[in-house]
Amino acid sequence: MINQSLTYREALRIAIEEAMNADERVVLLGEDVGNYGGCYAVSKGLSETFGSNRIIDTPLSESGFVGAGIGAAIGGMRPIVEIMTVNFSLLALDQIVNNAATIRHMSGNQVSIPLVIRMATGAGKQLAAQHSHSLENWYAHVPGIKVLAPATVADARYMLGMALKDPNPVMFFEHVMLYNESATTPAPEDCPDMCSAIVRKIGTDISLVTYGGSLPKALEAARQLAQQDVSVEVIDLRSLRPLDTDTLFRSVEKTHRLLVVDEGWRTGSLAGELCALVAENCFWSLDAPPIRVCSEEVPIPYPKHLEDAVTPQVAKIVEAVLGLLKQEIVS
Amino acid sequence: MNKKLALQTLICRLILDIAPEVDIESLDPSEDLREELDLDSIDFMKLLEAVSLETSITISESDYDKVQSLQSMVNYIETRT
Amino acid sequence: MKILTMPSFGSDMATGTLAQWHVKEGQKVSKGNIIASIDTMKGLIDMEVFDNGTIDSLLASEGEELDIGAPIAQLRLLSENKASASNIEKPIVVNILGTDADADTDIDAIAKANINSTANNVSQSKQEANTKKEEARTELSEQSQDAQPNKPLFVSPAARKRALELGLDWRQLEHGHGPAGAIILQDIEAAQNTNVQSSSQPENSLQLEKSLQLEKSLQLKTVSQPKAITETKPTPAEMMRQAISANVSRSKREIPHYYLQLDVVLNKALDCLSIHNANLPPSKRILVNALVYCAIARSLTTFPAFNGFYNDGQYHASDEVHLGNAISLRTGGLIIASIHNAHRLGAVELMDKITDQVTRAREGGLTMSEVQDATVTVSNLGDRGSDSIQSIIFPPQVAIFGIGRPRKMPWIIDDEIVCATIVNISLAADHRVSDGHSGARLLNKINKLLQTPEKLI
Amino acid sequence: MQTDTNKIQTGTNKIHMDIAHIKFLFKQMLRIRRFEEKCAELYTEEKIRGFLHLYIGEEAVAVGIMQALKPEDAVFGTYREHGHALARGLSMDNVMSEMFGKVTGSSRGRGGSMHIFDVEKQFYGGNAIVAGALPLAVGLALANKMQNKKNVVVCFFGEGAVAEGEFHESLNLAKLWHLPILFVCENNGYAMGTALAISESEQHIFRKAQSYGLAAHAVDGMNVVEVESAASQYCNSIRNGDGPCLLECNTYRFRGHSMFDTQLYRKADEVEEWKSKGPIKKLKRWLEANDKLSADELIEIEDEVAAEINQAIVFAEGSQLEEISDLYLGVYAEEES
Repeated sequence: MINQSLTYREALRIAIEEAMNADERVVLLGEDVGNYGGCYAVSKGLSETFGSNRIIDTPLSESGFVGAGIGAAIGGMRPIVEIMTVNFSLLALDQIVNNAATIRHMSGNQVSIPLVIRMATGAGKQLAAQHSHSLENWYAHVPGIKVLAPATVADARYMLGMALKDPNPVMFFEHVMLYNESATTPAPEDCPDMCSAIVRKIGTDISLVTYGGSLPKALEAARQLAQQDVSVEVIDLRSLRPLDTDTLFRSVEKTHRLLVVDEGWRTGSLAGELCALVAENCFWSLDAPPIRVCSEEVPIPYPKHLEDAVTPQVAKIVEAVLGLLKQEIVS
Repeated sequence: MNKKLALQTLICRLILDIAPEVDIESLDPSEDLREELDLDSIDFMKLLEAVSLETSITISESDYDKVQSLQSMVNYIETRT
Repeated sequence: MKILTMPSFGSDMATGTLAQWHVKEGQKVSKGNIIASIDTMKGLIDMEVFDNGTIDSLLASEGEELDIGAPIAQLRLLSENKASASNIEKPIVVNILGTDADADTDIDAIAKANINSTANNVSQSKQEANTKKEEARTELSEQSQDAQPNKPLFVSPAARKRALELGLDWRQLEHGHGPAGAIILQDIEAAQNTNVQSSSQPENSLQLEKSLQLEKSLQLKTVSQPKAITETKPTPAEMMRQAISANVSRSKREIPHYYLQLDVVLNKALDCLSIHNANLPPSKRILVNALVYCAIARSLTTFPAFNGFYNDGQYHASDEVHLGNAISLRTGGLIIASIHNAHRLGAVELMDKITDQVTRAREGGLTMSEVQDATVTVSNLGDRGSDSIQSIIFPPQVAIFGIGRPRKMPWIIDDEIVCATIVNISLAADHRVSDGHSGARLLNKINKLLQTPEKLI
Repeated sequence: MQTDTNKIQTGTNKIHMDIAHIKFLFKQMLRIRRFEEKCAELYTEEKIRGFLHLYIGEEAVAVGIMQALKPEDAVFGTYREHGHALARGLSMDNVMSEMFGKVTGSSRGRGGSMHIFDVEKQFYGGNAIVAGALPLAVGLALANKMQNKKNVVVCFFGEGAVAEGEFHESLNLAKLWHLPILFVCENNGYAMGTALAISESEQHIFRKAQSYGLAAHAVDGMNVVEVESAASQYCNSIRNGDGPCLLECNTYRFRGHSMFDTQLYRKADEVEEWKSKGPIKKLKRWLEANDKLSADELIEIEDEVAAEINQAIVFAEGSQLEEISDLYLGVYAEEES
């Protein structure tokens, strides 16, 4: 079986297993990560391999066990803390922002906090408003932590290991719609590093920048647009903090147009930040206003037809691109 | 007689499809179509294509000079249907 | 003697009111005694004395509001001279900032000043600050190659739009008031007022040529979907006319044209076509021009001096031949649609491309890329044009072909007079880049290819 | 002449304590007291800015607890942390310089009064979020246990923190995972302006801890010797693996919550009553009653303390501010460890 395939979920599990075998300081804390095997089955089977001392089921105390993960990192461990979804991470926001992100700087660079906090994110499974948030931009706003959004099986497979080796606290977002994605077993070179963006499809007419769960939609939109002789360049950010602005600017200077696809709500979104960066740094190369496709500004509704209407879809992306290219001079 | 008229209106409609801005009413049926309406060879070719689709009469290259005016085109087609 | 001052109890407290004294002048006090009550927005707070001594004089009266730090009493310390723990006058302050002012209070003031004045330029994260610096440098260097600083390299969207409205060619301006001499709105408005005619023509980079061609495509758009045009604004057709006139007049001024022409016998070509077109529906039939385009494109691959761009005093030959097809619009005006890699296409594909482009050009559907990068242009007036046509080169290209009307003529072939269909092919070329001799050899190559038409299909 | 080794009545069990050690405790508490008094003065002169929460009245708790710790044990303080820092052995120069916001401060001047850090002394700072440090302390204890280290983690917090969810989550995790951690509740009766009686249904904090299965009891937070002996007892039990404990120290702060506090929430005579049984006054009275502290000795101690404080001020005043260009140092760790 030369190139059998691997799912995004399996890639994460192998990554955790590999890291735990390589370094006994690596442990996994989280709700139902042990006996239950992980609410998204990422850690299934790991507690049989490593035992309950290293695969630790925690009580429903997000602030408690995330804070404990941070404290353990201060104490020399390299913990992976799994928060079931970004929606529950709000209970641990104080520990993440006021402790994990702040203590190294506030202590005058004395205290080190090497840990990875993983969580699912995004909509698409009809879980309604409280289970469908996309709040990566909240964390990407905070200096002191790094924020990653692996969108491919290769990134899921290799980024986690790199995040664990990074001496800083790293937030790791796994979009719920990606867990079942599968691809041929990736090789290390498919994931060169953890912080640079990758041009997933070269193009000349417009730069389509996105991350995480929106990447498959962006690539499909680009494919459809190619049939209408519109050459789209698709950029996968991969890291939301730090942002690889070089790749972004180089692309926009080539295509003179930018469309950002971001499942967060438009106001205060990461997409807004990207448009601001491009307006500040590529103004003289712009031939059209930088635009965004984000979620409608409503709580994510339960019914499928509404959830699809709210979140970015391929058709919306195609329409936005064509609208921009055909746009006459704005008076 | 009305067959000729029907053919003429058909051809005029086809011309308007290709060149909407032309003034078809004031076209002198006996004058050279392409000269009067400023149709270049590509427009003319698309007109022949449209006519052959509508009337299933294919005008060969050699007969091009027999269909230079509206009237001659109408006659050419009428005699062949 | 120690001066007691109005105490601060918090950063948001600028003044305090001495509500009540708890001591009288001459009264002995010891460290920690409450000597007054200070009224603040939150209410009364006790003021303690931090040294043993006697109250020498009360300087503030009850009810008086004073700034923080204002003197309110004088305390004669218990042991004026013994440097006992309790009455340390003032810590020896190392004047670290070299200012003669009272160092310790000034440390805060200066520190505050430092932090505030530099606060805004470090407000972005380090990552953005760095990329912004690098970006400004690379963006300017990348796009301007060797351009002098004051050359108008960039045009703001607003300026570009206004220039178009005024039918003004912004490239006539020496420089703008934007960064690195970029042209911004005010420059256009100023140029309009002083009615700047063509001053000395600045050399322009490839970037500018592209944007000018883009200009034309934009006009095309306004042609097909005209917005509500107010009287003062020129009609789209007028705008296109102005843009074309700017372009051709610049070409005439700048480019030293030389002209050549050759009559080519098309008999073989037409015979070949009539066989090919025999049983094809009209739309699939190939016109003779397609064969001529094909011959031109293929010949150019071995004549680089006629296929490329002349910019900033330098010629860059193009490895591909993007054949610009000049399409005239019935409503007036001209659009150059480039057929990409024409040298690799056969006459059939060329015919499809030409038909498609002409149709879309007239419907306003040409995409940006098609309008931008022709490396050489062919103009032809079709079979009802004039016998021959000498064209004007479209900068930054360096050559343009003109195809006359195919016409039947008596012609000497093998010493006999025969009836031949002749087409005049003209070549206008830029003498800065090529000369007549190589131009003539190019036309002969085209003629030779047209004598073996079957190879071109 | 009483025997040197004097028996001190110390709550449940009597521990052996010699006079020199008691004098050391006295001086430690006096250092903190005089330091805090000077900070109040410097604050009114706008030399120390931001918030300032003084430890005056609670000195016995910090001094007592710290005696039970080894250098490699870890300490998590609160924003009322000057006493914790000085008792733990951080240099007064660095603590004072930190409050002047100077680069020689314990945290390069970046934290101020509420965020003093010194990793060499295993002092993991104050934390301005009430109960914010509890999960951190639990985590460090978890790490120690995983790495088979015999160190104890001590986590200070006020009775106000008990109302936060983190208190419940942390004590549960500590007992659930049998972690080597000593929780120290400085019960000074008021969470800023809110008396304990109007915020907690169960006002005996140690009983709450017992409900999670922790060994816990309360001590007189004004008696430094009693605090020390209780702390030693718990630290020893933690070191031989008996799991987490909680020590509730009943104490009182003689000053406001912070400098801008009109103290409308409590009566002046209540403050005076607690002052009469303050930790320093109590020990001083005992030492003098047993002829262990002469007037000259007291002056000598006062002078030593004053000299240390004055040197700290000179050090702080003479120190530089951090370069603005170093602003980004420590936002992220540079090297890949």
